[in-house]
Amino acid sequence: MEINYVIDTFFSIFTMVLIILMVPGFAMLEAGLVRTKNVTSVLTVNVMIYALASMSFLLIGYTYAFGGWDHQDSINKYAFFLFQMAFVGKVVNIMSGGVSERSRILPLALFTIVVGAFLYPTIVNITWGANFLSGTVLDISAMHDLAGSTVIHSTGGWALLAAILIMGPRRGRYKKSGAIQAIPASSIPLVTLGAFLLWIGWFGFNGGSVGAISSRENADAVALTIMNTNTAGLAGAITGWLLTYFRYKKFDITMILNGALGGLVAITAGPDLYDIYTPILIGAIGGTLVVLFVPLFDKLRMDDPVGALSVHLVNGIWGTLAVGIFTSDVSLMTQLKGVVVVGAIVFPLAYVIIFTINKFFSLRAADDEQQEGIDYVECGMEAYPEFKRSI
Amino acid sequence: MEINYVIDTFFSIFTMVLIILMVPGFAMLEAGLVRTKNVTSVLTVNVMIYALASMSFLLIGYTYAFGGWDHQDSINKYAFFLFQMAFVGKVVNIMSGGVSERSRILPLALFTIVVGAFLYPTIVNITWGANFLSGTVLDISAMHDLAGSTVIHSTGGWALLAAILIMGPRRGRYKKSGAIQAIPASSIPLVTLGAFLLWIGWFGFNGGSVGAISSRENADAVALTIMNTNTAGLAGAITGWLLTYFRYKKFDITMILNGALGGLVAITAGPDLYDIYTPILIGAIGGTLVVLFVPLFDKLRMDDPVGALSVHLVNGIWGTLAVGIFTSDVSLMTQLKGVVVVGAIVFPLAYVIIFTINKFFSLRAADDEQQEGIDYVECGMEAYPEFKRSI
Amino acid sequence: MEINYVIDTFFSIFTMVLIILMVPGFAMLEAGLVRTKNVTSVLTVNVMIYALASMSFLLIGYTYAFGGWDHQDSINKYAFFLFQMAFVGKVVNIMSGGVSERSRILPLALFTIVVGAFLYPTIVNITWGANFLSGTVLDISAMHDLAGSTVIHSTGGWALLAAILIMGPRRGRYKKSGAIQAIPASSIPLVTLGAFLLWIGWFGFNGGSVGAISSRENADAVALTIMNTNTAGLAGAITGWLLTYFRYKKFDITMILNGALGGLVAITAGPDLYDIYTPILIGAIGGTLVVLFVPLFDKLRMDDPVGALSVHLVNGIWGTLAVGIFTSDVSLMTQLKGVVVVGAIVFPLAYVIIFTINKFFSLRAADDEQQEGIDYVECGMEAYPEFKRSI
Amino acid sequence: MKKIEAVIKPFKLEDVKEALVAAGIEGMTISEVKGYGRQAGHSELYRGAEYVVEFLPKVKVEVVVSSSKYADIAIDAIRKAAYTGKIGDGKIFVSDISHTVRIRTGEENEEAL
Amino acid sequence: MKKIEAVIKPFKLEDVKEALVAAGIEGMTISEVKGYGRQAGHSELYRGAEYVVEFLPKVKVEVVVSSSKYADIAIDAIRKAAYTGKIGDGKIFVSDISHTVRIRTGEENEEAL
Amino acid sequence: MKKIEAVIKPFKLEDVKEALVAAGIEGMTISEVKGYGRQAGHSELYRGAEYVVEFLPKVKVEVVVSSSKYADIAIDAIRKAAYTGKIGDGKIFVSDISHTVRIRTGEENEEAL
Ligand SMILES: Nc1ncnc2c1ncn2[C@@H]1O[C@H](COP(=O)(O)OP(=O)(O)O)[C@@H](O)[C@H]1O
Ligand SMILES: Nc1ncnc2c1ncn2[C@@H]1O[C@H](COP(=O)(O)OP(=O)(O)O)[C@@H](O)[C@H]1O
Ligand SMILES: Nc1ncnc2c1ncn2[C@@H]1O[C@H](COP(=O)(O)OP(=O)(O)O)[C@@H](O)[C@H]1O
Repeated sequence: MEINYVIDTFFSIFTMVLIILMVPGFAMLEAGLVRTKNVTSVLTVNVMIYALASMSFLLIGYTYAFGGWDHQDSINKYAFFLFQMAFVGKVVNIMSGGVSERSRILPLALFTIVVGAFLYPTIVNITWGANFLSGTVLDISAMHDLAGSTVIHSTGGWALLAAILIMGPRRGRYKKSGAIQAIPASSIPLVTLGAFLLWIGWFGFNGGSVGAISSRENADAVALTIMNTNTAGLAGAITGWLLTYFRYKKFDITMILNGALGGLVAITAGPDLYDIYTPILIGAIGGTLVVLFVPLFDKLRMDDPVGALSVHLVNGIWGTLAVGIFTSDVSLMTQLKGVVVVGAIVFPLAYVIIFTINKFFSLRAADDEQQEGIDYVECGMEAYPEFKRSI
Repeated sequence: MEINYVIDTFFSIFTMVLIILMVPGFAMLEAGLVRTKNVTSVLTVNVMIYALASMSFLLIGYTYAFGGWDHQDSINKYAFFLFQMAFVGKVVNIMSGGVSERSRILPLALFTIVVGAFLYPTIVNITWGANFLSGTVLDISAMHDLAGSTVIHSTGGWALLAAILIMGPRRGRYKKSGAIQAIPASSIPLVTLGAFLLWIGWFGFNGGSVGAISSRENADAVALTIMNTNTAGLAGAITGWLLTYFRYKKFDITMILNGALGGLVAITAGPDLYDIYTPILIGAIGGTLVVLFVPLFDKLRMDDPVGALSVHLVNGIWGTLAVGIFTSDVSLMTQLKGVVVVGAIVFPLAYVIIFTINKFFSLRAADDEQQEGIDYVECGMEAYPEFKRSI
Repeated sequence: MEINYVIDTFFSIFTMVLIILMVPGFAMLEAGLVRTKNVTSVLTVNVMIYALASMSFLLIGYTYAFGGWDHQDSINKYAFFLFQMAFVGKVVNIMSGGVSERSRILPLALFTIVVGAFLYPTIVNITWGANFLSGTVLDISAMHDLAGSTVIHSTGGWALLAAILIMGPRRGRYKKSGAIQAIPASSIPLVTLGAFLLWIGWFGFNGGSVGAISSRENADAVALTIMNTNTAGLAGAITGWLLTYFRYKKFDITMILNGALGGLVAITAGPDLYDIYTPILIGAIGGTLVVLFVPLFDKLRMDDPVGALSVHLVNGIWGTLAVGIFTSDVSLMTQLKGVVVVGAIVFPLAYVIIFTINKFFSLRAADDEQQEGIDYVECGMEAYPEFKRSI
Repeated sequence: MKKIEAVIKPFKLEDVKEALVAAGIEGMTISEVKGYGRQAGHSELYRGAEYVVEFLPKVKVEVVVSSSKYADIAIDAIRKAAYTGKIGDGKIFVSDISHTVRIRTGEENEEAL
Repeated sequence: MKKIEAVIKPFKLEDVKEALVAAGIEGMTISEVKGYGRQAGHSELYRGAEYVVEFLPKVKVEVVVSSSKYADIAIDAIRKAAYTGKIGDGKIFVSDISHTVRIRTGEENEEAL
Repeated sequence: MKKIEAVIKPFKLEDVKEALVAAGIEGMTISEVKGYGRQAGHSELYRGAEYVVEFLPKVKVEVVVSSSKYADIAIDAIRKAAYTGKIGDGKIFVSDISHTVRIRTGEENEEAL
């Protein structure tokens, strides 16, 4: 009916706008987490990702993923596109955030184009889209992944894993003595602002992924989805807080916020399927995983300034499996298969792409460039050139 | 009808999202208003409040306030919950903001849980909810308080009043000589950003409190409500500006923004009832009250770093009474009774709770801890650890 | 039908809220672009503009522009007002941003009132409103300007041009030697945050200007409009990036963001009329114009700290003409006539008004006041009074 | 003339300033510095791990006075005002100034102070 | 060798630098400081109340020169460039440097400047 | 007693601190400064135009030691640790300190260090 078309198109636009709030969200989060000397370049990368990933998806990736522009007619096709487009940059954001402070911008731009035109659309194709694997043994379209615990978060996470393995840690992060050099965030207010913008964007991310709101069932599914999304974030924050607090008797806001984000990633696969209490457990485990994996990756000398591996890869996997564990309709094996197939496609592809880019365009900034700061070397612009009122 | 259910559920989600923007709003406002050495702890408190207050409300407070999950069926029950949940943290935010720079985090967390599970739900119960006072002489359900001038703002304000009386001022704020030490805001951009996020959130706060938009009358009520909400904010800002300007021949943005917030609180009880010009008067008086009460509380040695008493308590009362003054359907006595009953319940309860918490967990940070800064003592994390590009 | 009234009112409120996000958007963008010593005053001006422009429009300008409150009945009249009101401050923002760091606040406040009550309503009157020129040779109501490339952006731009001619450059910007002194932005994170808030606000700006969403055609028009708006922004950002990069081999985020804003202004006249690829061209030209005109205005010694002339005036004109060039239904002459008539009205009027204000209230801050910083002189308040944790 | 440089705990600045003014010192220049010394750096927390910050925030107060007598007065005032008794209270260093000029008037040496 | 420390008004930094360069001084080090002196602190506004900021922003310029002759030249250049005639223009302090090293080359004393 | 002031490249701070500690120096005070010298300022980009930043970020390390012997040790440690061989490595300036006080204990001179 026309009215459903209208309301669902409106709803799609509304949720798209919320997701776009994640663009400044990621930008502020990452700008806050890096050192002052890398803030401008991190912001530049974030702007560039939005521009290039979206444009590549518009020109190439979208039709590849969905097989054309006219594959549905319940809402306006451009509203549908916009909602899908809002996701694509996130995949690159996850990867770029985790290699902050040591990556050069142009090679990142090349990678962004490849992800927007090809890598991410491939995964969308076989999960939510046209599905060229349909009928083959690799068909994973039965996996329940409402808003992308696997399709988006693990995909970004696998790409990041490949990038970290190729690029190595930031200069000076792991000392010869074996000691780990803490590199504290330059601005906690920006980190907090960014995390909340992401949290709010998540309401659109997951709520909009229900796809429609114009029937009573849809409206119920949307409300339940947003409810559960929020609850998992709350639980992740509380777990991140308690675990750090009991260990150090101090409050570590970076772990509280990362715990919340971990919970949000974990719920993303199936917020529409749980009752309202299960997300507390899923989010709490999500927060716990973040607290455990952040130091673990450090022990493995895998340097991830923003904790993206723990938040997105680990919890993307956990969240997808959780659907198999906590719901009766979806089997754990189906979910596991989805996780594995996506990983088996993304990780090697990303590895080859990043390796090649790094070879020819040197993604990793040299040690002395890192020492000077990427801002100076790549942007010639300081984030805060003056500080007292008067010079 | 199904379509009304759908539209009203959608509308409720939309307004809920706007209110959640107030979470970063309060966080940025308060982080900007305190000194650099307390910024991380203020942000941590804001994150913690959202997590704990919401979780307590979900697990305990909500059913206590409304008598169960199924007390209405015009919109989805989780959408209804989410909208209500979005309010609860605000009550604690009002209190925590006013005792910034001298409070320890764990005791604040305990207080947050009590407010989310018990104190705020009690007030909601007797006003918008199940109403256990129904039929008694204390029944105040006739009070018109659309979006919580009393239920939220005064409630938070009374709790703050109790906290300030118990905790005393920040170290060094009132000198033995009688002089008052100004303690300027560390970041005016964050203050401004926070205030505007609050302002925008208010559209959802008040607009959503109409409860429905799916009929012509509802749509009209929502539009009028948002119109009047905005107008009162404008008038409060202008009054805050003019009054400070005429006195000092300078522009004091902190008073302009506090004036706007005062106007917004003042309109919150009855934006749906006024014509479009009355809010100018109500907001202007709201702004004036802020300009008068901020120094007055200082004279009384009641130290309130963010002006929350003037903005929320004084204007919460004023706004509630204004409905009785400016509308013919609602009597001033009914409104006054509501104000008094809520105050008579919240203030003593909050006093006892905070007193007990302070006794056993020492809510007030010791003088030397305040000197070091709460960030160092409680979080071990500086908000801006470096400042020039290079160290 | 009632349901259309409801949905369109809801939609209008939704888009209005997005536009209000541009208030903190402009505030953060401009606060980030000026030097630390002028940040507080720039923020004060932004708050004041929202308050005064909106209030003037409410009390005087709106009825002048539209001939009364009851000129339409497809949506609630206050929702209609709010959407229109959300625009008015933007016109002044454009002008005030371009004269930052050298203007005094009170004269700006006077100008704001004149714009909100009279200047902007005049332009709305003859384009979207009551049209007192109807039937005369100057009638430009045939111009297609969906969301204000001319009505808002050029109008603000013409006013800025007048202001810059009258006030001259910032002290020390153009040296006697002929050299141009770069005056770098004080905070790149604020610039980025502000630009993204503007971008997101633009979805409401343009999408809401379609005026309705409740029929299939309207929903399609809205989705296409937002799609094209975003695409032009993407293209502008990419062009801004490439052109600067090829010249300097560095990434200049200020030009990337200004390019995006240029693209967004350029698309604003006709996003509902193009196919989905034309906006790439329009936005790319928009970004190019920004890259060309920013240094050009500097050569002409027209000092514009935020690049508003290039973004708003040049691209406002370009965008309006583009509708004539790229669509067959709208003639280039009609568009050109619109551009010329609006310029011919706004520029002289603004010139006279600003000249008079400058004469009697001295809009331009004296050189030594600029040296001290407007914050100290006008606000007596530093934006960041302390910087390290401890003083 | 003598220059007294005192590195003190930041929150003692106000007290030190008042003590100097009470002792008749009419001018001083301060700057924010970081100090390394016996006062062990404190441990901070970041992303679930502790680390030690070795350079602690301090304030340096510089006062130029006309004579050894005034130097002793200033040293005494600073010592009393900056004292907490805990490690890290800071140090006072004294050196010679051979020449002083007040920019505004061109006055030199004692008269410039 | 002589060290000249000048505490000046921040917005005079550019002029002072140019004057020093014009006088043949090839290097200097600057820092942001706050000053207390006869120039009364200015009153600021915060939340509807005025208060006095006693420490005013200043810039300290440090120049090491090889001889008294150069010191006089530098003092003269700074004095002229930093002068506005209003209270708070600042002070110049001169002291002795016994030894100088250029880290890059190991050159010492006069040659290191 | 001797005061050693070294203006170094900021990213060399960690190395210099470790070298000083290894040489037995137990205390130091650092501050953020900007330097002007032979190292040409670098060109930055802003709104589509290049410009030159003349003052480059540096760190000043101040160490007071009890004797010339220790001064030589400190100078040597700093020189080695701060050396990159590129222009702008910085300078070391040495001057005399006539008197030192530890605020906490009142100890003076050598004992205060
Ligand atoms: N040899 C030194 N040279 C320069 N500054 C020093 C020296 N020793 C200590 N300081 C400064 O004095 C501060 C306090 O010294 P510290 O050894 O921590 O404690 P105490 O003052 O109690 O002896 C240090 O943080 C540092 O700034
Ligand atoms: N005795 C002093 N020791 C160190 N610095 C001083 C002293 N007196 C003044 N200053 C510095 O010089 C600045 C200017 O001094 P002030 O007395 O205000 O004005 P004037 O330079 O016109 O005499 C002060 O802000 C302070 O930084
Ligand atoms: N005459 C001087 N007085 C004070 N500081 C100086 C002087 N000359 C140089 N400096 C400081 O030393 C730094 C390095 O000097 P520079 O001439 O650039 O290179 P180099 O150390 O290789 O000679 C400068 O940035 C400045 O901070």
